[in-house]
Amino acid sequence: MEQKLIKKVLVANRGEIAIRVMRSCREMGIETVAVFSDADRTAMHVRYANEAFNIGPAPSAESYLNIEKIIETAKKSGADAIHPGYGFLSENSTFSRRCREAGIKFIGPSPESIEMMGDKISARKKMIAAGVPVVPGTTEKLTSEAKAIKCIKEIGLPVMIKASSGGGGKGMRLVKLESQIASSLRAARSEAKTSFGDDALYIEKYIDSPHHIEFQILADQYGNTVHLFERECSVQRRHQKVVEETPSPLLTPEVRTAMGECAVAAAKAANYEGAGTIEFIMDEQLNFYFLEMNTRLQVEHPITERVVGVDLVKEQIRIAEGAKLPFKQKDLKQSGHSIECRIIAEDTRNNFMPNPGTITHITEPYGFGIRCDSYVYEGYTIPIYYDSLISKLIVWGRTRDEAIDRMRRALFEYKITGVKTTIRFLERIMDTPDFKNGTYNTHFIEENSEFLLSDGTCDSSSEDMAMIATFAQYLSQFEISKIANAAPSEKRESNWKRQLRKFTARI
Amino acid sequence: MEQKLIKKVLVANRGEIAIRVMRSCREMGIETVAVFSDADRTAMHVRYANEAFNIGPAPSAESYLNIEKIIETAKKSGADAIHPGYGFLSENSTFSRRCREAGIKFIGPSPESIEMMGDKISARKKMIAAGVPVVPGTTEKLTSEAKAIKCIKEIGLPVMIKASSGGGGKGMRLVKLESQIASSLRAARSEAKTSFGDDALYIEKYIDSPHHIEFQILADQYGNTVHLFERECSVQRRHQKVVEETPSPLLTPEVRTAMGECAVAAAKAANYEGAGTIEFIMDEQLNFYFLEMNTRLQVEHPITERVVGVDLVKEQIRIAEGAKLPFKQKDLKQSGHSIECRIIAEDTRNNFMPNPGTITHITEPYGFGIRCDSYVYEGYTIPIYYDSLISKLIVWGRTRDEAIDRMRRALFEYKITGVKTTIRFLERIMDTPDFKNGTYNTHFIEENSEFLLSDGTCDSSSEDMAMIATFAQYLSQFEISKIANAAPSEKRESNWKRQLRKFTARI
Amino acid sequence: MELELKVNNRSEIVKEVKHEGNVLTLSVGDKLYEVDIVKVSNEEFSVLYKGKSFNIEVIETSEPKHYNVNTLYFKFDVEVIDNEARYRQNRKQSGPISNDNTIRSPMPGKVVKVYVKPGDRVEVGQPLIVLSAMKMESEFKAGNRGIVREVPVTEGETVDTNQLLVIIDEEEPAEIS
Amino acid sequence: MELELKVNNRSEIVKEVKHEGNVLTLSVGDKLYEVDIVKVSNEEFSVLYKGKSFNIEVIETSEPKHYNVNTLYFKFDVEVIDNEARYRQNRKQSGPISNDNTIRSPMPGKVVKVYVKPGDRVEVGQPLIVLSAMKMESEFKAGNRGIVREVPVTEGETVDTNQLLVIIDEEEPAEIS
Repeated sequence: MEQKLIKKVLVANRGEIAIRVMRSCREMGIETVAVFSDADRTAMHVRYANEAFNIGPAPSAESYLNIEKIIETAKKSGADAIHPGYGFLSENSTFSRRCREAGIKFIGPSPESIEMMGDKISARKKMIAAGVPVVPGTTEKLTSEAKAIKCIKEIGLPVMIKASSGGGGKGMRLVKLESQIASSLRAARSEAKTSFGDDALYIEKYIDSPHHIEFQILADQYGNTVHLFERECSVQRRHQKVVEETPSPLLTPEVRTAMGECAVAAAKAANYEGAGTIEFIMDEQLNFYFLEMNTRLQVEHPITERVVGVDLVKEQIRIAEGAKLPFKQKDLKQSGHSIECRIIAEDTRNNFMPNPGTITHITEPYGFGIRCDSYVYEGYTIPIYYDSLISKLIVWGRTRDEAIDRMRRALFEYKITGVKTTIRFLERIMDTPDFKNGTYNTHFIEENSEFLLSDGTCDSSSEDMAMIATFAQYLSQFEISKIANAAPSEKRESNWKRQLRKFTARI
Repeated sequence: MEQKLIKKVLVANRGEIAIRVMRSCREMGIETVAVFSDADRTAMHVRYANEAFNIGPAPSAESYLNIEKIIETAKKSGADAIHPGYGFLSENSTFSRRCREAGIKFIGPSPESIEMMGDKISARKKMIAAGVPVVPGTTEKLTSEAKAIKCIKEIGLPVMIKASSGGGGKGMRLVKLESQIASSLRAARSEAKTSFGDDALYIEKYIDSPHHIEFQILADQYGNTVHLFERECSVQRRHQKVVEETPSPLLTPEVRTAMGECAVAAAKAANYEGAGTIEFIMDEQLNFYFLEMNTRLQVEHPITERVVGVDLVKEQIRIAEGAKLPFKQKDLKQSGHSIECRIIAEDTRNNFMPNPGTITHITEPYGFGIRCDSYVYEGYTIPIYYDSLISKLIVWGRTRDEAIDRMRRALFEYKITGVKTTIRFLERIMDTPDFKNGTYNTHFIEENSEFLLSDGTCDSSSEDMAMIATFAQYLSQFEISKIANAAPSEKRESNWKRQLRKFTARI
Repeated sequence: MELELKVNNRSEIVKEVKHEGNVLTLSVGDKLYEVDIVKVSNEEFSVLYKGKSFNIEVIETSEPKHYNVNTLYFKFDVEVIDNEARYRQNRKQSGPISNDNTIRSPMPGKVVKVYVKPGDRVEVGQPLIVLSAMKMESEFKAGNRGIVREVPVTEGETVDTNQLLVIIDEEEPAEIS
Repeated sequence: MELELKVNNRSEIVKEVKHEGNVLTLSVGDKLYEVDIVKVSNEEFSVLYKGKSFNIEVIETSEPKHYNVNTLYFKFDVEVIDNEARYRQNRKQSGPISNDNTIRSPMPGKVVKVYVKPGDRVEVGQPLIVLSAMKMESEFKAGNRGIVREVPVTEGETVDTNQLLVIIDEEEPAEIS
């Protein structure tokens, strides 16, 4: 394959990820093209790009998911490649195929790889063939009770019995004790028969306190594949990741090596090109099983960038250009510890309801070891049509303890007003003993919800301060004459200052 | 010595460094006390600290240099340590001594170390004794021409002949050729006689195209001393550093090791405690000579933090607490490349005149590999009394080339309005061939001044865009009725929105 | 200057005693405070009280005389009580302003589905309307049995926080058969 | 709507042709532009022109109808020319507004030294006044021989940009002896 330098990239996305991709393009001297819906004319990615084109109405289906309109815009603007970001069309094999047909490089895997890993059953078979462990279970229908008991003994307790034709929890039984096997099998079969008219069962290992651990991989067009170590993603709420960290406090060097090798084997089996993620589920005994592959950049990719020192978007683009990977597995090392917190516009006190609105004021954290990938600005109205993620806060520390201390400091500095956010909730996570000790699994938020949602104790002196400031605000509106100016050197005022004065009449 | 944990730190400084110190304190769970002059009531360090006290009028001599007032404030607030930052009282041995007398830990070296290294002649003698190379030269007065010629031959050309009692350039002669020696000696003697009534001379090696390279050191109270590698500080304007980077593009591993060993020897000779910097001057042949020691944190310390992965302020505090260094020399490594640009409020087109004023708008750069240590905020008025440094932009890259690309991207994103800054000038430095190639010395800015201060070519279409936007601004003020609102979901307006509307009437 | 302020069901008279430069002396109820207070931006104050540094945001809300006040760790709703507010409060106590039979949108969003129209009879738990915001759909169900009186929104319409979606006229619960 | 604008000694008539939603069609001199323009904050515009994305700041200055306009790489002073501006410009051309004998502060700062008082005779190059700002001192010297007419500042006073510091009444240069 020959190398062909990319000169202009259309970013088929919005929000923080569109800007994150454009930043790497700009560093590489590559021009960027933004696309936007009617709801996004004032969005930051439109302002950051070299070029920007409207691709349709606010609903995603009519704009950010409109394949033909995006291909047409890429041609019109002369873009020679498309970066899909995450979400939207990033794992859409039709889109990858349409790019190929249109002679535009899709920065990501081939449609064939996407399809293979997108179908859970074909992916599972492929992984078994490649020697990657999957959650143990039967792959054929079980109709005889004897055979089912044999299977359960092979897999080992606890197991989950599921109806082959089932869904929605019907015909499902969790079996933890040997004495429950026979009765559970019978109950499941009867329920399956009643619900689906088919009493065939299926048995899968039940992972009790699972950890969600994923491995970042990079593969070039020549079959060279490396992993960039793991990300611990077990802090989840309703299967949405909330906090991620690397290294995982759980892994041993041996298990890490074994998982990394499996991740590379999985990517090779998928004939993979570009950046991808192999998700594993892990039990308390550090047994790990392939869960699925995400054939795109992950939201949480920055923690890997920080600890391994590689700009993943740049590598994606170089791979798409036909370059060979610039490093081998042995060149890659984890250095220090990184944590990401997702700042989401939602009301944690009202069942985490999304909370779109207009941003009135932002103070972002800064200093050593802080990265903030955001896309909102003061005066910006978050549209109701898209994801409620507004910012990702990433910290680095020499040790895990230092990273946690730094995250607490950064969250303390982070102020967003106008919409409700998860900042305070994330601060509580950093204070939770299970998190501080690194002894948590995917049940973490559920198990700690009382602590996480509790208020601090508020004394009356805080109330008094709130009243004093309100009094001062009221005063400043009615007693303009009483302005005491804190800055000593302003004698003459510019128009701007006069304008501002209306709002910042100092009391 | 026993360890004594610090619980509350008074930061005897202002601006970005005060905030930088407080950030590390916050991460360590240490309370902070700010001090401020009458001109700094609204400064960010006052708002960031847990406590804040006024220490006097705007001029530094009456506030930030007022030792007794600061000691008194430390006692009043119950601070058990004082961090001096850089500048102000940071290298003042009287202050270090007063802290000791008052039973407050000075986070820095002993008054004796400060005095020893503060006096150039005693420092030079100490260094010679410790085997650290100093700029070759005579240390005694030369009155005989024969002896002077002998000295010059020993030192080797080029040399600088200086009047022993001299100053201000009088009696000074640069000698590059052997044929000039005799006549230059005579001229210098005669001029010295006329000017100072003393014809004694002094001869020093002349470093032609010098590089300014410094080494960061850390020393605990038990004599353990390490260096954290070099910083290349040769991009200077009128002896003020403008851009710093690490590693230096000039050094070889062998020279780096040799310099590091000298830096450690220098610190040990000074009986040093805390963080300090050994400044060297280096010629094109990589000969290096001790210049001076800075007995405090440097402005440019963040590039070391990024490449070595150590929070220097935290180490300063731990050393002050009596902890042993947590690492040995062999544990420390340079990883990747880091560059710092100093953003200064000055008018580069008007002879770099300071340009204080009110900040109307800031957009700070963000993303992978970016750190920004700033202290200004929108609406803040930079006082005329203090330093004009408003922000330090620090980037990291896997390679030097990537760091430069990233710095260009970050400077592109950085927007400050209200005061004139050096941002555009720094962007030109990143584009200068001598900088990009890493082939520069302290003459860099002087030699490239034409390129650095030239305008880009501006075509009439940029002018047209400027006129169109001005037209739109004018329009938006007079035709309020024509407001076309870009955000689609705003039906009902809050008071806030109505207020804002006055200013952001969209056209 | 004197003002009655209410926060967390606590009402206090806040009264200015002295105001010199940045230094404001005032009483909050029977407590006396001397604070150094300065407005650093439109809605933000820096307050020094006995040396402690506080940053407090005071943000106007869409309701007049109601402020959202954010200190470091706490959020307060502070209300300025004057004659008008007292009047409104008295009214509020005598008659319900919202009940289970009036459904309002808890956030800005888009109406994606309207299941009912005025005159429809609805049972407890029957879906009435579906709202979508930021990739999340919320279904609103009837809390009581009744007849739909009003549905002032249509499918596809965007709505703001607190906008009226459905009103139901309650009927007596039916006997359980 | 029509306006005469001046930038870099170039004057053009800018005229609105059509304005629909965000799309503004206008002529700049004899060139026609169709731009998608929206104000994103008080002083900042996002402009899309033929697909290219521009961010342009338009900042009012202390001089009425003068704007500082910042595009990505260029800073412009744009002036709105109307009858008032034309009048002022004509005046400016006929008589000097500043000359070497009037010294104004180029930046905000503090007067640290005043060497002269009204009535003093000064020679070319003689120090008149020292200004300090941000740790840097600037000495202002006489550009011509003359008599000091006015020194409207005193030592220790803070001054703003463009504030008058010294006025000198020029004398004929003395013969060089």
